[in-house]
Formats: sequence, C-alpha cells, structure tokens
Amino acid sequence: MAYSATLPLNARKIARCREIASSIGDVVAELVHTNSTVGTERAVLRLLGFNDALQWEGLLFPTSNFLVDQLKAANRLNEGALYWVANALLSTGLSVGELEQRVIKEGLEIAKIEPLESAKVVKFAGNLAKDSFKRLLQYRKTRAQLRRKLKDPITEKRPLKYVIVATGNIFEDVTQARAAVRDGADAIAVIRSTAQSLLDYVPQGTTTEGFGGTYATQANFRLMRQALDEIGAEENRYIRLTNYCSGLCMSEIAALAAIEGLDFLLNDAMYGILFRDINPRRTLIDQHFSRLICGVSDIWIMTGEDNYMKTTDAKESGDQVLASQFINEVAALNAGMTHNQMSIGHAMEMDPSYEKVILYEIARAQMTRQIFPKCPLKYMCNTKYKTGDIFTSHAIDTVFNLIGSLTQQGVILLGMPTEAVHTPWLQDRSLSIRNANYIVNGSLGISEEFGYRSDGVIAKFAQKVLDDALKLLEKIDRMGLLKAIEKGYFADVRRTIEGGKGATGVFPVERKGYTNPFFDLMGSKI
Amino acid sequence: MAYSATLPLNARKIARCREIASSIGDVVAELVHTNSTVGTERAVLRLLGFNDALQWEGLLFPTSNFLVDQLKAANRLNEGALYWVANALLSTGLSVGELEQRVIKEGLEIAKIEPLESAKVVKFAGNLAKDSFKRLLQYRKTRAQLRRKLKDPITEKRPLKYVIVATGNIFEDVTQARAAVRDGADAIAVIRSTAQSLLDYVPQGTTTEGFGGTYATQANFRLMRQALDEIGAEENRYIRLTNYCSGLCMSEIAALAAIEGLDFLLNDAMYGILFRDINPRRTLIDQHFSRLICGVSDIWIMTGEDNYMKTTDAKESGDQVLASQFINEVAALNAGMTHNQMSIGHAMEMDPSYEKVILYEIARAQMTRQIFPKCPLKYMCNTKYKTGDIFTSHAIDTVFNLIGSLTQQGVILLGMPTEAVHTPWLQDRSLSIRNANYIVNGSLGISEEFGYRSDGVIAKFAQKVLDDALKLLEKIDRMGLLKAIEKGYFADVRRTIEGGKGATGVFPVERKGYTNPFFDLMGSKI
Amino acid sequence: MKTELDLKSLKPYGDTTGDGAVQMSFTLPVEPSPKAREAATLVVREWGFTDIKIAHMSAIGENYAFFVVFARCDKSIDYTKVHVPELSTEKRTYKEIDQIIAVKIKRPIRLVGACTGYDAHTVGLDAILNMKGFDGDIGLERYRGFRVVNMGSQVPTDDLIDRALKEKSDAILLSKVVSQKDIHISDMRDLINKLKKRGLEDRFILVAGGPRVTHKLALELGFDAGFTIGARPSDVANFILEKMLAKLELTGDNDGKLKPKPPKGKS
Amino acid sequence: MKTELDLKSLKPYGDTTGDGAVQMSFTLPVEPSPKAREAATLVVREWGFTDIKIAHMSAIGENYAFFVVFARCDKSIDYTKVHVPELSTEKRTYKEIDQIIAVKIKRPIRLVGACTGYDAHTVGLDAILNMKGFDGDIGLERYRGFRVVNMGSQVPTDDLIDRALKEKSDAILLSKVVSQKDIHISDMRDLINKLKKRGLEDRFILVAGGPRVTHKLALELGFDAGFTIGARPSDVANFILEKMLAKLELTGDNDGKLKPKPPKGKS
Ligand code: B12
Ligand code: B12
Ligand SMILES: Cc1ncc(COP(=O)(O)O)c(C=O)c1O
Ligand SMILES: Cc1ncc(COP(=O)(O)O)c(C=O)c1O
Repeated sequence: MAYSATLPLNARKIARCREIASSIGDVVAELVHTNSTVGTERAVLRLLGFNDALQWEGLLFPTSNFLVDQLKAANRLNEGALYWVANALLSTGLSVGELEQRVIKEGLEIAKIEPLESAKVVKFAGNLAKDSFKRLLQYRKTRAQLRRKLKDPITEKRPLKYVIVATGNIFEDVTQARAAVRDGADAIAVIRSTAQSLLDYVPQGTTTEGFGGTYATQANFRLMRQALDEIGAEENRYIRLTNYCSGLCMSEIAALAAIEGLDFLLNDAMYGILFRDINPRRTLIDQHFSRLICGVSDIWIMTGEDNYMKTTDAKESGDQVLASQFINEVAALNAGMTHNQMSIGHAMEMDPSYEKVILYEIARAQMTRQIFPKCPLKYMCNTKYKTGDIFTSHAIDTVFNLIGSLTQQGVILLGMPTEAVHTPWLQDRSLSIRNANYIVNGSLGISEEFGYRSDGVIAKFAQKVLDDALKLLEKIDRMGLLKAIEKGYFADVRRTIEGGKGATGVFPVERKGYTNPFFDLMGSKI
Repeated sequence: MAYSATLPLNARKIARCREIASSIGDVVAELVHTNSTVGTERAVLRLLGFNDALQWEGLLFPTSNFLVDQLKAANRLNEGALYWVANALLSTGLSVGELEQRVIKEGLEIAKIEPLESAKVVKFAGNLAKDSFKRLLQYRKTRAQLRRKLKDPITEKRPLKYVIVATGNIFEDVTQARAAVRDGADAIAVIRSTAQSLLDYVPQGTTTEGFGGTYATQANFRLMRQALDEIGAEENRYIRLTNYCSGLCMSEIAALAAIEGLDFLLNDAMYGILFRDINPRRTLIDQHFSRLICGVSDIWIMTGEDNYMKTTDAKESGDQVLASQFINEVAALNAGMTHNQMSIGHAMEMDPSYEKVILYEIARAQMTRQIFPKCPLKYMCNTKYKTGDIFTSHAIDTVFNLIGSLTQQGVILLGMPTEAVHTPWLQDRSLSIRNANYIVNGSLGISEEFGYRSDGVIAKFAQKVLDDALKLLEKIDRMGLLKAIEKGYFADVRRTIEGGKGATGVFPVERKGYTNPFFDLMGSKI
Repeated sequence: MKTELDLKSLKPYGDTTGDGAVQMSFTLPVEPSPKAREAATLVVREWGFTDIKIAHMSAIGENYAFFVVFARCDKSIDYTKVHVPELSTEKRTYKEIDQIIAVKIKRPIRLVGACTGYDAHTVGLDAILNMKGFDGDIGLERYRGFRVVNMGSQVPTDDLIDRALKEKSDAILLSKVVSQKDIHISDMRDLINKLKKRGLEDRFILVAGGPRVTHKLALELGFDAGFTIGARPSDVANFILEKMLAKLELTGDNDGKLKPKPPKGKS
Repeated sequence: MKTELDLKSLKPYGDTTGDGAVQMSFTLPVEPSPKAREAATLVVREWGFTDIKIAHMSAIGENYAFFVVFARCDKSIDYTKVHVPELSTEKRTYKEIDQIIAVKIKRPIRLVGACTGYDAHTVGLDAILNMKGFDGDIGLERYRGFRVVNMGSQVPTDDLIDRALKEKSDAILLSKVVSQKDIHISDMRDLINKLKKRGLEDRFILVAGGPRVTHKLALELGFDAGFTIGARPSDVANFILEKMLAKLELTGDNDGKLKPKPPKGKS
C-alpha cells in the first residue's frame, strides 16, 4: 500500500477552481466598482475619527450615522461622505474632533455647507485619508511589536485555541476572558448580542446587557483589548482578540477593530446574506471595504463557511463549502489581502452517528489544509449535533481537537460541552480549554507521524469533494453568484438580489465623481 | 518520507525475545512439574462435580475445600485428590453427587476409606477425568453454537467493548449489565469484592453484599450468564461474560467459569504475586492448571500487565510490560493454549500531561499489536491519572477508544468518567459505552487509512521499548524469574519466593505417584 | 435480592435502588483551598444532600474554584402523582393523514410558520416544514394534505399574523430557539397578545416549538401544543389533523365517511 | 459594571456574579417521557432550585432515564464564617527539615506506614514514603532525618501497631484508598480503637491519608492529621517535624541551639 504525507489531490483541478472563482469574483468586483453604501461611508468617517455619538430619541446615536443620514437626505452621498466632510473642514477650518463636537452640540449640518472648489476638496480629502491610513499603519505596528515582545503562540506550530465569551456584560466578559487566558486560551472572541448585525449603527459605549452575547462597541473593544494585553503581559503570551464583522455595519466594525487593535474578525458577506437576510449587494460592497481595512491593519479575516454545514448535511455539502472558500479567497485577494491573513472557515459538523464519520472529517480537514496551504485555517467545532448531554459533547470536542492538531489547522474554535444549552459558563470554557490543552500538547507533531493511504476512504472522500466543488463552481460561474444564491446553492438558503435588510443603503457611484482615496491607499484591486 | 502500514520492528529481536522467554518459562515448568497445590486439587474436584457446600461455622464451606483439607490432614494429598475420590467412589459404588451428599449430610470421610488396588484406582480416576473433560467440551460447544447463532461482534472487525459492573449485589449487577448491553457493550465483567483473591475458598450461592465488587460464585456466574444470554438473544448479539481468575482460588475459578460458560477470565499469577502478595509458587502452579482449563474451554485469558503501569511510570515501564507479556505467552503455550485465546494485557496509563503522550501511547499500542499479531489484545483505559474531574476523564477515554480502534485492539476495557471516584453508576457506564460507540463506529477502518512514518517519534519509541525489553529479558533469564520478582523488576514491587499468602498450600508431587489425568487430557506441555 | 422500586417515592438511582445518587458541578468565586472545599460541602448540604463527596476541586483562572461533587438525596417525589398534559396524538403514517384530510376535510390544511423576533434559527422549523423533513420523517411540505408557507427567520410577529390571515391559514407554527433571558417566552407571549388585541385568539390552531418549549409551557401561554427536541414532522401532522377534526367536529376514523360527533349540549 | 462579590453570601457562579448556576446529572428509574421530564423537574425543584432546565433526557437500557440539568440556587452561605482546621505547617525544604532534625532532635524520626485492612492501594503511601516521592518532591525515605518502614498493603491493624512498637516508631502513617461503604473510616477507627485498647493512644503521632480523607475527618477520628489528593511528601515531613518538636517542647527555629519553650504552668 502506498502512503504519503498528503492526500493525492489533483493540482490542476485546484488551479481550475481558482480560475473559475476569479471569474465569479469579477461580478462582485463590478458591483463594488459601481456602488457604495451608507455603511461604507460611515466606515470612512470612522477612519477619519468620527467616533463620538449624540443623544437621539434617548439612545446614543453615532455621529457617523448622523452625518451620512444628513448627506443622504441632502442627496450628497454620491460624492462620498469624505468629500463633504473635507468640504466642511476646509470651509470651517475645524479639526475632525472640533467639527464632530459642533455637530453634536450645535447641530452643525455639513450637508448644508456651501461646496468649495472640487479639486481643492478632493485634494484635502486625500490628505485626510492619508493621515488616517498612517494611523492604521501605526496601530498595526503597535500590535506587531507587542506580538514580538510577548511570546506569540503562533510560533509554537500548533493550532491557536480560540474560545468565546458571551455574558452580555463586558465587565463580566473580562472576568471570563482572564480566566480563559490563564487556562490557556490564545484568542478570545466576544460574541455579539443577538441580531446586532441587523442594527444599522454601532452602539456606543460600554454595555452590560445583551442577549446571547455582548454588543460590539468601540468602548467594549477597548476594554477587552486592554484586559488581554494586561494578562498577556502577565502570562508572557500574546492574546488575540476577535469580534464579528458581518451585518449592516460590516465595514464600520472593521474600522473600529483596526483602531482598537483587534487581531481577528469573523468576516463574511455570505453569512449576512444567508443567515441574517441582509441584502446581498449591500453586504458584498461593505465586505470589500472591510477587507481593505483588515488587509492594511493585518487583521485576519475568518470566513463563515462553517455555518453552511449547520443548515445542510455536512457530509454532503463539502462542495458548497469548498466552492465558497475559493470565492472568499478571491474576494480577499481583490481587497489586497495576503493568504496569511485569510483564516478560511470550515467545521467538523457531520452527524457523529455516521459510520466512519471521523474518517470523513479528517478527509475534509486535511483536504482544506492542502488546498489553502498558506492560510491559517479557522476550524469550527461540532455544534449542530450536540445535545444537552454535555459528556458526549465533550467527547466530540476531544475528537475535534485531535483532528485539528492532526491536520494542522490554524485556529481551532473550541467546542463547549454546553453548546446545546447556553452560552458558556466559566466552568464550561475551562473544561473546554483543558481538553484542548491535553490534546494539542499530547499530540504535538502528530501531523508528521502519519501518511495517508493514497487509495483509502479518506483520500477518496477528499477527491470527491474537490471534484464536486469544481463542478459546482462551473455552474455558479455560468449563472452568476447572485443567481446561485437565489437558487439556494449555499447552505440550502435562498435569497434574492433585491430582498433582505439594508438594500436601501446601497447607492450607485461613478468612480470619477466619488471620493474614497482609501481604495487606492489600501491597495484595492477593484 | 517513508510510511508503512506497520512500525519498523526488528523481527529477529522479537524472535530472540520469544526464545529467552521460553527459557525463562522452563523454570516455571519445572516448578509446576514437581508440585501441586490445594487450589489445583480443589479445582480437580470441582471439574468432577463437587460443587456443593456444607455449613461450617455459620458459613457455607465448599465440599471441595472440605475434602482437600481432610486429605491433607490425612497426608493423602500427594497422590492427588482425584486418586482418593476415585478410591472412595470405587469402594462405595456411589456417584459423585451421591458421595458429595454423604460427605455433607453424614460426615463421610474419604480420607479414611481403605485404599484399593492402585492400578484400578488410577484407571477409574482416568475415566472420571475423561467424563469431566467431555463435559467441558460440551460446554464449549454450547457456547460456540450460541456465538454462531447470535451475531458474534468479533466478526465486525472492531474492538469488543468491555465494561464492568460492581454493585456488590448480583441482582443489581444484572440490571446494570442489561442496560450496558442495550447501550452496546459486548462484554460484561463482574468485578469481585475487594480481597476475594485472598480467600482460600470460593464463596457459595448468590450474594448481595460486597465491597467495590460482587463475589465470584458459581451461582452468581450462572445468574449473570443467563441474563446475558437472554438479552443477547433479544439483541441478537452474543454477549461475553468475564470474571477474575487470580488469587488463591485461581484454578477453581477457572473450573467454575468453564462449567458456567464464561468467555473471558482475567488470569495472571503475576497480578496475585505483585498486587495481592500471594505466594509466587502457589499461584504460578495454580495458573498452569487454570490455563489448561481455559484452553480446553476456549476461555480467553486476559493477562494483567496493565496493572504494572499503575505502580510505575508507564512511559518508562514499557520494557517490563513487554517482557512480562512474552513470559505470559510462554506460560499459556505451555498450557496448550492457542494465540487466539490469549488476550494479552496492556494499557494506556501514561501521564496525560506529558508532551506527545498521545504519540507514545499509539506507539506502545501499535507495537504490542504487531508483536502479538494473532492475540486479541486486551487494552485497558487510563485509570491512574484520572481525577474527580469526570469531564476531563471522559476526554481521556475518548482518546483511549480512538487509539484502541486505530491499533486494532481486541478488547477495549472502557474507561469510566468516574474512575477516580466510585465504582460505576448506571449513568457513568452508559456515557462510557456511548463514547465508545461514537468512536468505534466513527473510526471504523481507520487502521487501514494511515501509514506510520518509519523514522518518526512513534517508530523510535516503539523500537526503544522493544530493545529495552530484550535486554530486560536477558537479565531476567540470567537471574531466574523468581529472583527478578524478588528484585522488583515488575511493577516496582518486590516479593520473595517464600513470602506471601497461600505458601502452605503448595506440596511436592512425584508425577509417577500423582494422579491428575487432566494434564494429559488438556494437552499440557509440562 | 434487589430492593423493589417504589414509584411512590421516586429518587435518582446510581447503583442501588433508592440510593438517591446525584452528580453536580459548579464554580465558587473563591480560590481552591481546604476552606473552599468545606464551603462547597456546606453549599451542597444546604440543598439537603447527604453523603457529600467533593470529588474534584481545581482552579479556574484566578479566584475561582471548580467542583465536581457526588451526593445522595433523601427527598423523593410521588411519580404516580406527576401529571403532565401529554400530547397523545395517534401515530398515523403520512399516507393515512393525507387520506383522512382528503376524505374528511376535503381541502389541504393551510399552515404558516416562522421564527419571530430576532431568532435566526430556522433549522428546527425547517426540519418540521421543509420537504426533507427530519430524522427520516418527511416534512409537512411533502404531504398532499398540507399547504405550507415557511416565512423563515427574524419575522416580526405582526407580519406573521398578517400573512396567516392573508393565506387563510388554519394554523400558525412558531419556532423559538434562543432562550437567553427567556426571550422565547416573551416572543411566544407576544404572538398570543397580538392575536388577542386583534380579536384573533380563536382563529388559528397555535403550535410552538423549540428546544426549551414544552407542551406544558405552550399550553400555559395559550398555545394548543408545544413541541421540543426530537419532535418529528409526523408528530406535528398528527396533532394538527386531530385538532382540525375536533374543530370541524369530525372524527378521525378512516372509514371513508364523515361521521359528525353527537352535538355537545345539555342531556 | 459587574455586581460586586459578597463573600457573606457565597453562591455558585456561572456567567453572572450571584447567579447560583449549577449543573447536575442523575438517573431516574423510569422510561424517558414528558412525564419523566416533569418528574426530573419536580425532583430538582424539591431540592430548592429554580430556573430548572432539563437539558438532556435519554434512555439508559430499559426503564431508566438519564438527565442533565442546569438550574439556579437561591441559597447561599457565609464564607467568612466557614472554618476548617487548616494543616498550616511551615513550608521548609527537605534540607532545612533534615538540619532541624539533626540539630534539635539529634536522631532520625522513626516512621511506620501501611495500608490496613484489605486495601491494596499502595501508590499513595509509596508516593509519600518511597525514595522517588511524588510530583517532583522527594519521598521521606530520602531524608536523612527519617527512618521509614513501609509495610505495604493488606496489613492487619494489630501487625501495624506491633511493628510500630518494635521499631520504636514516633509516628504511624495509615493509608486508606478504598472508600466503598466508608470502609476507610472503619479502618481508621479500627486503628484508634486498638491503640486505645492497648493504652497506646498517646504513644504515636498519627497521620492518615487517602483520596477521601480530609484533615477535618482525621482530627474527628482521633488522628493528628489527615492528608488527601495532591499531598506531597514535604507537607507530611513538615507536619511530622512540627508535631515532634511540640512533643519534645522544642521550637523549630533553626538557630543551631536547643531553645526549650517556657514551661506551661499556672501564671
Ligand atoms: C445552527 C445554530 C446556529 C445557526 C443557525 C442557522 C439557521 N439558519 O438555523 C447560526 C450559525 C446562524 C447561529 C447563530 C447564532 N446562534 Co445559534 N445555534 C445553532 C445550533 C448549533 C444548532 C441549532 C439547531 O439547528 N438544532 C437542530 C434543530 C433540528 O433542533 P431544534 O431547533 O431544537 O428543533 C427541533 C425541536 O426543537 C422542534 N422545533 C423547533 N422549532 C419548531 C417549531 C415548530 C412549530 C415545531 C412544531 C417544532 C419545532 O423540532 C425540531 C426537530 O425536532 C445551537 C446549538 C445546539 N446544538 O443546539 C446554537 C444556539 C441555539 N445558538 C445560540 C446563539 C446564542 C446564537 C447567536 C445569538 C450567537 C451570536 N451571538 O452570534 C447567533 C445568532 C442567531 C440568532 N440571532 O438567532 C445559542 C442559544 C443560547 C440560548 N439558550 O439561548 C445556542 C444554544 C448555542 C450556544 N450554546 O450558545 N446558530
Ligand atoms: C492504581 C489502582 C489500583 C491498583 C493498585 C496498585 C497499588 N499497588 O497501589 C490495582 C490494580 C491493584 C487496583 C485494584 C483494585 N482497585 Co483500584 N484503583 C487504582 C487507581 C486507578 C489509582 C489509585 C492511585 O494509585 N492513585 C494515585 C495516588 C498517588 O493517589 P492517592 O492514593 O490518592 O494518594 C495521594 C493522597 O491521597 C495522599 N495519601 C494517600 N495515602 C496516604 C497515606 C499517608 C500517610 C499520607 C500522609 C498521604 C496519603 O498522598 C498521595 C499523594 O498525593 C484508582 C482510581 C483513581 N484514579 O483514583 C482505583 C480505585 C482506587 N480502585 C478501586 C477499586 C474498587 C479496586 C478493586 C477493589 C477493584 C476490584 N474489585 O478488583 C481492586 C482491589 C484493590 C484492593 N483490595 O484494595 C476504586 C475504589 C472505589 C472506592 N471509592 O472505594 C477506585 C477509585 C477505582 C474505581 N472507580 O472503581 N487498583
Ligand atoms: C462570519 C460570521 N459573522 C457573524 C457571525 C455572528 O452573527 P451575528 O453577529 O449576526 O449574530 C457569525 C457567527 O457564526 C459568523 O460566522
Ligand atoms: C489479572 C487480574 N486478576 C485479578 C484482578 C482483580 O483483583 P482482585 O480480585 O484480587 O481484587 C485484576 C484487576 O485488575 C487483574 O488484572
């Protein structure tokens, strides 16, 4: 029998998949090229520094929303929000901070300020953007230095251990995150409150109330970042911070994450489309800007294909997952991202009662590893088939951790014994991390110990998934991505181009008359 | 890199180990050849049918003990108990059953019956033994038929799932065993009450009180056998029954197990010597007779090397374990057993906190698999490093089950989450079995999927264990087995030849003047 | 022999009938120490347990101690007196159901289903409604006897009611999966309240489902039935059919004839 | 902000300070059913819990249902009032201990250890006594200041006492691992009773150990100390040394001189 360190996957087929995905990506590129969204404009303002909020119907409403809404109402969005802000700053001679306070306190309306000479405004806008861009590079540098100064677990050649906190109260989250780090976690994800992705603004300030998660706010980011840097210093281990960057504020979250020094963002337009019923055009456009920011800020994006496996039979749906991963890769490349920033998502979500299920899971995990060799894969634990039997759940997570180690996944999103019951309690997470510690430490180097049989069940399953994905990509390419989404090709969920939330936030732009220098600064390929 | 389905173990070294073990076994053979024990004599009587008991100081005292004690007192043991029973039967013209009742009810003393002509007695003894022997073959046949009639899980090419019951009450044990079978167990072991191995008689009747286990009695065997046959029929799956065959009644337990149709016996003189402080000579002699019975009755013996790993550092003590396995193999061969009846014991007992511990465990398990290719290995779960953290314990058992499947162990002795707390509750066992179901079913065929890297950590570890075992065997051979035991070569426990319990039950025999036709009937090589 | 089981004093079982054996785990916000161990024992004793074994104590992060405990309880309950409203629907096959609908009701039963509020968990509702079904049991869409509208996730309660009216639906099927802060209960209540406000409380057969929904809870809140983990489409089909027949005062005997029930009145 | 932790009302913690979060599992001797689920809820309510979630119910064999439950407790305890006798021995190194013994006691302290009754679990006792030690901490045999006799397993209590007398032992170390039916307690008591019977109750320093032995339990039974899971040889060495010094009315200051304590008398 022949064995080899890798599965026998046809390199030409893989290359062909990439070609097709690239062609599929062109349609999205066209969409991005000819449109912008209110979300993207707000993100631009946030990068400039508009991150305060004003009282509005009893809530704190972000200045960025307020300004973009005003510009929209005044029909001034097509030039880009940056253009009118530049105009206002030039006119008034104020700084960004001063202007923002005038807006908040005195009701200054930038949409009503007389337009200055266009060339001057555009030039000033360019300088503003450049300053912001430099700040982003500075944030990135600070992070890189800290990663170097503290021990970066990435150098240990094992998957990073990623756990969630989700108490709803950022202060309680900090307590839980600290404990997780002490136990051995490498990355902390603060889960967002249910349906934050449907909010068309980012809430403001620290928050202590949430459903199934804690609001993603700049203040919350900062609080957690600080806590992790602190405990990271105590443990001499750099701890990564993660949040969600999907939904109606996709690009704004990216901006805030960049400013506050987050390391990872769960970032996927498809997630919003399929699972949050967000308008496809809206979120695909926002995604591009968010990825520009991530690329420049060296924030890894984590794609959401793992979610497809929850609404389908994960043993059958390997092709959609793989097809989507290729499409996601192209979208990231189009935003100037590098492979080592793409934490391509997938999961161990097959029904554990299937015969040979462990073999199929190994096949999928190893196949994905080989097809995206430079990407730090994001590997999600089993969730769907978990029940309230927390013991069996813990056994499944053990297998997950071991497959993660065997197939050299970049990040393992640790399973919780109580997955089917509640968001994790302190003890659930502790058990989960200790399980991963045992497995990852106990199987260190295991990927180098075994060869795969070239005609085995594992090899054949992987080959079939690749073949099917190629066929599927061809089909998608023929009909176009948006049509494929309409037909339920992904996650067995159907969404229309016009449908979904946030559609009205999309507006057409002519690149000539539209000012967003970040595209160029950040190396957009679109 | 080169991979192969098997680890690169030097066949000549393995053969050399066997040669040396055989020489070590000669010393034991000599011991067996020139001695018998009260236990062996009682076992002979039990095979003949003396299985009733009499009231004695308020307890039920087995007739077999009573008779052997009488003969011993009368200095009539050197001819063998069978000889004097034959003499009594010939004299009185009674059947075994009638004679036994006369002993019980009328105090008949066979030690006082006049000796008849020796040749006649010997011949009659021979016939008695032959009848008993035929009965054993009949029991064996019944079992074989039932295994064929019901589906025998052995045909499924996966490890058998073995669990323990240990409530202390045989009726409660039956309840627990039934549930275990429904959940998927293939073999049920009724754990004995603490220290039964130190009793120099087998208790009589069904029992409902025990410490950490349930007494091994003929009636208890029968009750559980019946229950398992019943539920096996309902489930259309042959269920194996297991008990312990070490200690002062080693050979008697084998006799009773054969009569009552048990399938497996934990059988190892070394266990008694090291962990129960039983006299080495006594138990080595008893072991031989017990294995003769097992071989003929097609009862698998399960050796106890797993226990060595509990008093030593299991990562370091692979050599003792392997050396002992070779010695055990020889002892079984000397008793006419075949390899497919030898469930050679070992365990996953390394400290789970060791780096690469999973690799080392795979190495040991696979090495043992290859060195004893025809033996259905008995693989014991981790126990020593378990704590009251039942969740982590469950994770460790998951790894155990997976290694068991990967390395094609014959029987896996499932771990319980509560190993460090109490003998299993119903739910502990159920969780344990469901864990094994998931892993064994989910990884079916996994051993054929992977090749081992020929110069990997796994290969090197296995090679080192083999090398060390060879050296150790050479040393043991030079000094003699009993001396090695005295020096603490096994399990880091020291025992002397004269020390230990039951030493006075050994007596020298001259094979010529001693009657035990079972040796020949059962194919003893000694 | 074994102690006989007495259903009048039902207790947990470990390895001896009546032993009252229970496993627990919890975390105390103190460092592990002999004092913390004693505190854990006292906490468990406070709950009325005896024979308390602190099987495990270990640190979680800083200032927290995790415990695994085994103990016995003396208290028991009378199982013969436990009453739950049981969803005792007959177990007809999907063919039988279709046939009864065809023969007795003579038109498809109309259903509208949704996850309301912010709940985006559609897998459970889809399992019941979509063709594919669940656990080898086909979904209601596949029945000839049902016409199904599945509105999916994140549906505002009023939209659900509007749609049910528009479709002339016989039943509304509500799925609630997220249960943090009892949001499932509030959202279930929201449907009932809004129906009441619009005078529609008796208009539809109301069925709820989700991992934390029980039949009992559903009844208490004003639904006709509640289905939980492991519910199969055919269970739901059987229930809706029976409820429809009852509403129309028909019986479900598949005799091929309509058999009106004797009118309920004073005797 | 977070609720402040109040040690006067200590409660389990899940994800919100004071939430009283507890996990449990148990088995009821009935088939899984909605009624069984309700019974499980009632059982847990009976113990005083609220917000009871039956997270899991599944069959074990026939006639048994396994439950995993999450619930909250209202009751709390006052942590500031929890008192346990603490084994607060100084943490001297083995060298320091050896030196103090050499200088102050001027002869090795003699120890005899055994597992009595039918207990064959020697690993724990060996971990304390044998050269090798435990967890990187060397065993008492390796100290120059101790002379150790380890009698091993299955030792009758009287043999242990005889040997201790014969060896002129200062201390007896008893290990009890099996705890089924509280056999560890009976065997511990057996030693105390037999010592009393022989008028030897004050003759030896008495130390017990084992996974279910606590210092508190040991004191209650008449031992001087009890050690449990995680005990290290040096903990035991420190304790025995202190006890010896106290017996001889010496202090442990390593000043190189004997410093007799002021005699205890009426002032
Ligand atoms: C799949 C899944 C998702 C998918 C959902 C995709 C989709 N389109 O459904 C995605 C990834 C989108 C997701 C997202 C989130 N999820 Co989610 N998710 C799950 C998961 C893993 C499985 C749920 C499932 O599909 N079960 C399988 C189905 C078949 O079971 P079921 O729903 O119980 O349905 C059965 C019965 O209940 C009944 N039934 C259900 N509905 C109905 C309706 C009727 C009419 C009838 C008759 C019967 C019926 O019949 C079904 C078949 O038997 C669970 C964990 C788990 N294992 O349970 C978490 C879980 C439900 N999610 C959770 C959370 C918190 C979230 C998020 C809020 C997290 C976040 N902050 O990002 C988000 C947001 C979602 C939202 N706002 O609702 C929590 C809920 C905690 C709680 N107790 O409230 C869980 C328990 C995970 C956890 N431990 O944190 N999730
Ligand atoms: C190893 C082991 C064995 C070995 C023992 C070998 C040997 N020579 O010791 C063998 C295989 C022989 C064995 C047999 C049996 N065992 Co056993 N065994 C275990 C096991 C796996 C580990 C125990 C151990 O070594 N722990 C490691 C040591 C270092 O920890 P420790 O003992 O707690 O010691 C520490 C402290 O307690 C303290 N300490 C202990 N003693 C002392 C003494 C002094 C003076 C001091 C100061 C401190 C001290 O210091 C130590 C270091 O910190 C446990 C399960 C487990 N994981 O706990 C079962 C376990 C103890 N065994 C058990 C049983 C039932 C048996 C049997 C009766 C089963 C049977 N019927 O066949 C037999 C018979 C043994 C008998 N009659 O005593 C049960 C006991 C159940 C109970 N609660 O009563 C357990 C819990 C397993 C189970 N769940 O069923 N066993
Ligand atoms: C890519 C992606 N974005 C966002 C989320 C979180 O969802 P939401 O914030 O919409 O509740 C997830 C959850 O898995 C995800 O995978
Ligand atoms: C070979 C062997 N015999 C017997 C036993 C049981 O011990 P006892 O019956 O002496 O308590 C064991 C326990 O592991 C064993 O491995």
